[in-house]
Amino acid sequence: MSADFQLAEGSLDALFAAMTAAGRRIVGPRASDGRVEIGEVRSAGELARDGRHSVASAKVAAFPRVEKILSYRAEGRELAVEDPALPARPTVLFGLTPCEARGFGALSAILNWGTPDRFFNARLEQTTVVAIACTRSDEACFCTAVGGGPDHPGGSDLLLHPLTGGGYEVEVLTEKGRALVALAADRFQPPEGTARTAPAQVEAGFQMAEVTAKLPRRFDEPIWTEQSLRCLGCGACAYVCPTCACFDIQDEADARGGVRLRCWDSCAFRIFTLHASGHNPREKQGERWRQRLYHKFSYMPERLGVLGCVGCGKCSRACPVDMDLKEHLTEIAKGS
Amino acid sequence: MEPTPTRAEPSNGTGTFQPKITAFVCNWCTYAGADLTGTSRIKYQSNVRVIRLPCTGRIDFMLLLKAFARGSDGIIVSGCHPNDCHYTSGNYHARRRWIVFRDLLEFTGIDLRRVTFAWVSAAEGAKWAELVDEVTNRVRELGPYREYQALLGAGIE
Amino acid sequence: MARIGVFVCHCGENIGGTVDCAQVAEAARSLRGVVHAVDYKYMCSDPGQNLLKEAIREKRLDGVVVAACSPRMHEPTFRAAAEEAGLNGYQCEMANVREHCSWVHEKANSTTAKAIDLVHIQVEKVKRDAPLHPIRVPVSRTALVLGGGIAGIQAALDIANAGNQVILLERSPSIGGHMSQLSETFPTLDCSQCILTPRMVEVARHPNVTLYTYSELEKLEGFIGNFKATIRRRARKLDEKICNGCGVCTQKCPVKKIPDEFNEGLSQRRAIYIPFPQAVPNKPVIDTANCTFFKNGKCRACEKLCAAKAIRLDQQDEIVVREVGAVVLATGFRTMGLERFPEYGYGRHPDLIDGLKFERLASASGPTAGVIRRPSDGKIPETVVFVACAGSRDEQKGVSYCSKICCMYTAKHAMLYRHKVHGGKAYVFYMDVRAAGKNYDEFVRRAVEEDGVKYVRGRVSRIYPDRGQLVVKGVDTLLGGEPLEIRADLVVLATAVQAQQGSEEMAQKLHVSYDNHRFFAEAHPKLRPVETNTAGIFLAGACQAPRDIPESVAQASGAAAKVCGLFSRPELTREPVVAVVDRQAPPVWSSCVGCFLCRSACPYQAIEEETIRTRKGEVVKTVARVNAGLCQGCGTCVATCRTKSIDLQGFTNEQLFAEVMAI
Amino acid sequence: MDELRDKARELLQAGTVKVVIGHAAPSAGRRRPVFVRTPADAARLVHDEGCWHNLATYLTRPQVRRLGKPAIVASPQVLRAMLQLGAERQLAEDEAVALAVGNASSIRVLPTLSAVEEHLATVPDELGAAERAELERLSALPPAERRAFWEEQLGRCLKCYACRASCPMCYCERCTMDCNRPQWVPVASHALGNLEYHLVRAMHLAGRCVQCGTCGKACPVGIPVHLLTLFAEGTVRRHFGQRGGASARPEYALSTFRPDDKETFIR
Repeated sequence: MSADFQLAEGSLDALFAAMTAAGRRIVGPRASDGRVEIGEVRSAGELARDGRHSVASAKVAAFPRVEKILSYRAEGRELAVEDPALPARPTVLFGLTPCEARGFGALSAILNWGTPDRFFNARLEQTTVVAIACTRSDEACFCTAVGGGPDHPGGSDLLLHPLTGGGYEVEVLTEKGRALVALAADRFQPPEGTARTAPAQVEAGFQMAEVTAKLPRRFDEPIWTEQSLRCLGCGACAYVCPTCACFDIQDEADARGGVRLRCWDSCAFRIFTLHASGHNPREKQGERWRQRLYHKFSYMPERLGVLGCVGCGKCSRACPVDMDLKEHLTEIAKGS
Repeated sequence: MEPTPTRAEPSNGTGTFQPKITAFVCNWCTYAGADLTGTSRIKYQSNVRVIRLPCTGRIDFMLLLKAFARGSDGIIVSGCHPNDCHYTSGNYHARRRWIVFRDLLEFTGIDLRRVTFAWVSAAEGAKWAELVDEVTNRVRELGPYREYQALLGAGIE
Repeated sequence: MARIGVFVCHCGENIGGTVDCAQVAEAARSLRGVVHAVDYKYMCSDPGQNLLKEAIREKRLDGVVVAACSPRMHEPTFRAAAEEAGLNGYQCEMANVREHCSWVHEKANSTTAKAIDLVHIQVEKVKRDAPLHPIRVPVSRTALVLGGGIAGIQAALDIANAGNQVILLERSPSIGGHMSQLSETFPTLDCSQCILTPRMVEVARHPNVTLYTYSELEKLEGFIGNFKATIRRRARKLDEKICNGCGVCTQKCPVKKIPDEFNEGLSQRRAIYIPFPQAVPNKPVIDTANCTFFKNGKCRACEKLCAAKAIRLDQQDEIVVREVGAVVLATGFRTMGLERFPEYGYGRHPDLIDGLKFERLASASGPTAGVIRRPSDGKIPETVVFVACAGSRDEQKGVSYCSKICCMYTAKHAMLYRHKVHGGKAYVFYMDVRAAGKNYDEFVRRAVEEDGVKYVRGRVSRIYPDRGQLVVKGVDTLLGGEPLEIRADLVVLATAVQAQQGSEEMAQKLHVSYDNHRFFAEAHPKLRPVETNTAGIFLAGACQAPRDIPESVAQASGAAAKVCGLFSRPELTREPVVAVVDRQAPPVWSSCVGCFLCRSACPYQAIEEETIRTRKGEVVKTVARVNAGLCQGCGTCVATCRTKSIDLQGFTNEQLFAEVMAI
Repeated sequence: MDELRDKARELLQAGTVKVVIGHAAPSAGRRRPVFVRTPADAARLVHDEGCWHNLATYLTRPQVRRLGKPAIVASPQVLRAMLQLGAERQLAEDEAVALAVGNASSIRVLPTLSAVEEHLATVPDELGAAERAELERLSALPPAERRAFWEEQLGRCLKCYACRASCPMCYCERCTMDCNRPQWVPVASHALGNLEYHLVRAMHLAGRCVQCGTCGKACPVGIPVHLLTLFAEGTVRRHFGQRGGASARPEYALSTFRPDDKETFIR
């Protein structure tokens, strides 16, 4: 929590200019007709900073919706396979919420489970995460219940703490962070100890320990069907989730050649587990909803030692039928 | 998907742009009409590639989208005149589908000058030749359908 | 991996002169799945076909593409050749590099490039060709002929004489139709009944013909070769087998004043009656609407008088269900009612009659024994006006077409009148005289030149009674539209020929389409004139359009020939290019959701319902099923199906997709 | 509101239905579909402007069907969806009870599709002013700008299929999007895949769309996808005088025709 630097409000633009000059692509939350999106921001002014929960997740920087993993071409009878060049564009994710920043940890854990994911890693390697501590939260937030918090440093390279009088105190957390500071060293002043704006109060609502403890024995209970009655089986929750990593491999080809793509996929879709035979191990929506929760709150902790959730509440906000994750987890924790 | 270029792009040697035209035609009228163009030795430009279907009623609008996705610069859809359908009403159903689809394409800003619908009967060999030449010339004027081809590969990191 | 063979035909210079066939073969060799590609002078020649066959055998090809002329030309040839070599014929495709390429483009690289693309397209298609087998549908060799007029009789006889069973269905108590009402027939003036009645008797006696008179079709289910006809045999109220047709009952019946349909109301009949002397069957029928017994339970005179004890007043309608393989529609026509002519006083005047009434007046078997007497007072008319095109070619009357027979029968009427009434004056008002047909124009000319019938070109604007006569007002357009007024004793309107009463319901019952005048529609106006768009249902006579006797008979024989062709084999085999609804393993069963929006898209009513059940018999869902017997393979349903559950064999989604991808 | 709850309570008490599909308000700003199965629970039901979901979507959902015969709180759009589902044989005549709300002054209980059709005869079926204005605005743009508009909008599409999932007419067990032999539409949410997806969706709803606009409201990234279906449905209404949700009889504009259908572009 100790501050390394102080950054004046007015210095942000200079910092942006410096980053751009250094060839960094700056991506962050920006307001766009009523919504907050994740996209390129050219100046600090474009940045959405208050109550800036973006609909979609910043994970796209390292785990894009669609990425090419190889291409091939028919040469006579043979196929010539080409590896795409690994992404090299350095990116700064600026102004993320701490929960989003934490998301990269879980995402990395699962994508690198077993074989390292060279595509993801290469993109993450090029990415610097600058988070800004939250001074507000909404009813979907529950970061505090999953080991995070409004000013949690996890996953960030730099963490900015808003000051009451404007500007930020800067925590440098990694080498990447240090490198970023170096780009505009003169703008980073020693901290003056000005008061920080109080971090948002995010009430947990439930004990995660309760959930993880109860899940294994509640597998066969009707609660999953009950909770998912209104679930439409779309993929909104998975696609906005900072930690959802499921993907599908698609070849787009014709007689002469094609490309192999990695595309997002969602366990909520009926066809996610549909076998060619017609058999579907998760035929019912309730089974798919249960899988989503178990994967995040039981399997990942068990196998990877990390929760598959950072409590950002994006899924709850994005859900067309208001499937509220915090509420559902609270219910699970309450049960026997 | 990035379109893989056809092996030998049609070229008249002059180096001018040779559009790729895909035609979806019914077997009983337009395909036969195009046969008649052949037997009458009427010449037309060689840019068109014909896909033969039993009836215009069989022409799934998806096929038109796929033709654009494959890099076609222009599309011809043709079958029997009203009342002449070999299957009595396939072309009537097709006509309704086209009315709706064409409107929708326009609404989404797809260039309608690149999609031509026509009735060409088995007796209209000359009309087929005129149709193909007219479409080929128009699309050559318009140039390659860059706007659509720009979609291919866009959105892939 | 596919094993495709490509054969590029030079067609002498036809293709070879413009397209570099060797280069096409060369390019084909580089296509994935192609294991063999050659070019040859004439692929359709015997050596050429042998080339194909040998390659299929030696290279174990599972698909061949012949790049040559149009498939509409030689597809059968090469498919047959492929079959001979043991390859399924439907795994042979043709790339049309002649009509669509070498004949329409100049010699150039671009032309060869196009030929290569056309080959590539077909290679991608043939890779996805499934072996198909002709569809076999069992045929029950019984024909149902609807309508006992001359067309129906002719069709029934032709079909029966070929050794097939026929059910001849007639709505009225006797067969014979309109032709039995006619006096003489044009252009020969031979007596209608003299030529018709032998046929009526022949068909009734025919061992292969079952005659159902006084009967109607309730419903028709099934499809070509396998229809199920439900027939209502209305109760004649007597036992046909016992009745000997003596006719005593018909003379003694107390109810006398019923207008006689056969004589167009010019005479009267009893409540129990035989329609006309030569009726077949020659058995009476009780008209329950007029019979005293059926009104108030009294009388029973006929029952008492019948020596044979054949009367069955308690007899009920009988429902018969018969399997039939084909149906011939021969339900005939009706003529426009006079009430449709306000300008002619709505035909309220007894001496303003239509052509059929005149036929009865002129007929030897008619109410006047063939003497022309006007209905009002029985006086022999001295002046008769015949009005052609009464209602025909008249949009106001909703009839845009020409009724075709009026010109001829009007000439005949005028002629008959002149023959029967010497010194009588006959005028014919006409718009055009349409006398195309063997000896037709000569016939009309005879009326004018030999029999002195006065032809006036012009429409009749008004007809009204005046002092015991009818005043006919018109103009003679040939005399510069000079107004004309004729005082006639009798006026005969050649009223328009219209579709039979209830033809719309009949069409719906049979799922055949009809035109906007309610005439049944043929499958193709030129090439399939006696077929409907419903397989196995054929057309004969005036139910399709106005027709005269020779045409009706010719068409009836044509329809009969179609039926006999259909019956010539125990099963009918059809092109397997039909739509199929996908079926999958449980728990999916089929991707069809059973919305049945495809149903109205099908021109052939080939979409049926199939209820899928588990082994235990529980209903899983109801999905669409395509009746291969009815499907003609247009594929409209395929393009309509949102779930892509229907596909068209020979033009599958995968094939068309791959073809486009090959361009 | 009370009337709605009373009616729901009665139906449940009488055992006429096993579940009432309606909306609940977990907090002031939020509305969510809810499945009331006990008379006591009826108190949770709310109905107001905020209830935008077309609840008819749930009538074809297996997990909801398993609950037994439903009553459904039904705005005119829900009622139209019910008729269209009836026309497409997905909902039987008396399979669901409609609690008609909205334009009707008081709640009307409609036990059959015929009753629904009768009721709807009195309810105008018009497009919202806002939607109409937006459609007109876009139609008036030069083609290039329209293209740019949709490229930008559809470029943001995640292919989460919330629009499809929330649509009462998208009940197909296998959507065209899920067909992979051939793979008609790319799975990927790249520019082409998104454009094709939304064109197909609009085409498949033309003549079936009940113009509820739920698809647009369901989109998490705020793409006005409903404009595409509204437009296609509008074309059908304009050209063929047929409309989705008009009756429970199958009268699908794109599998019927008139020989004199008018067009201006076929040469």
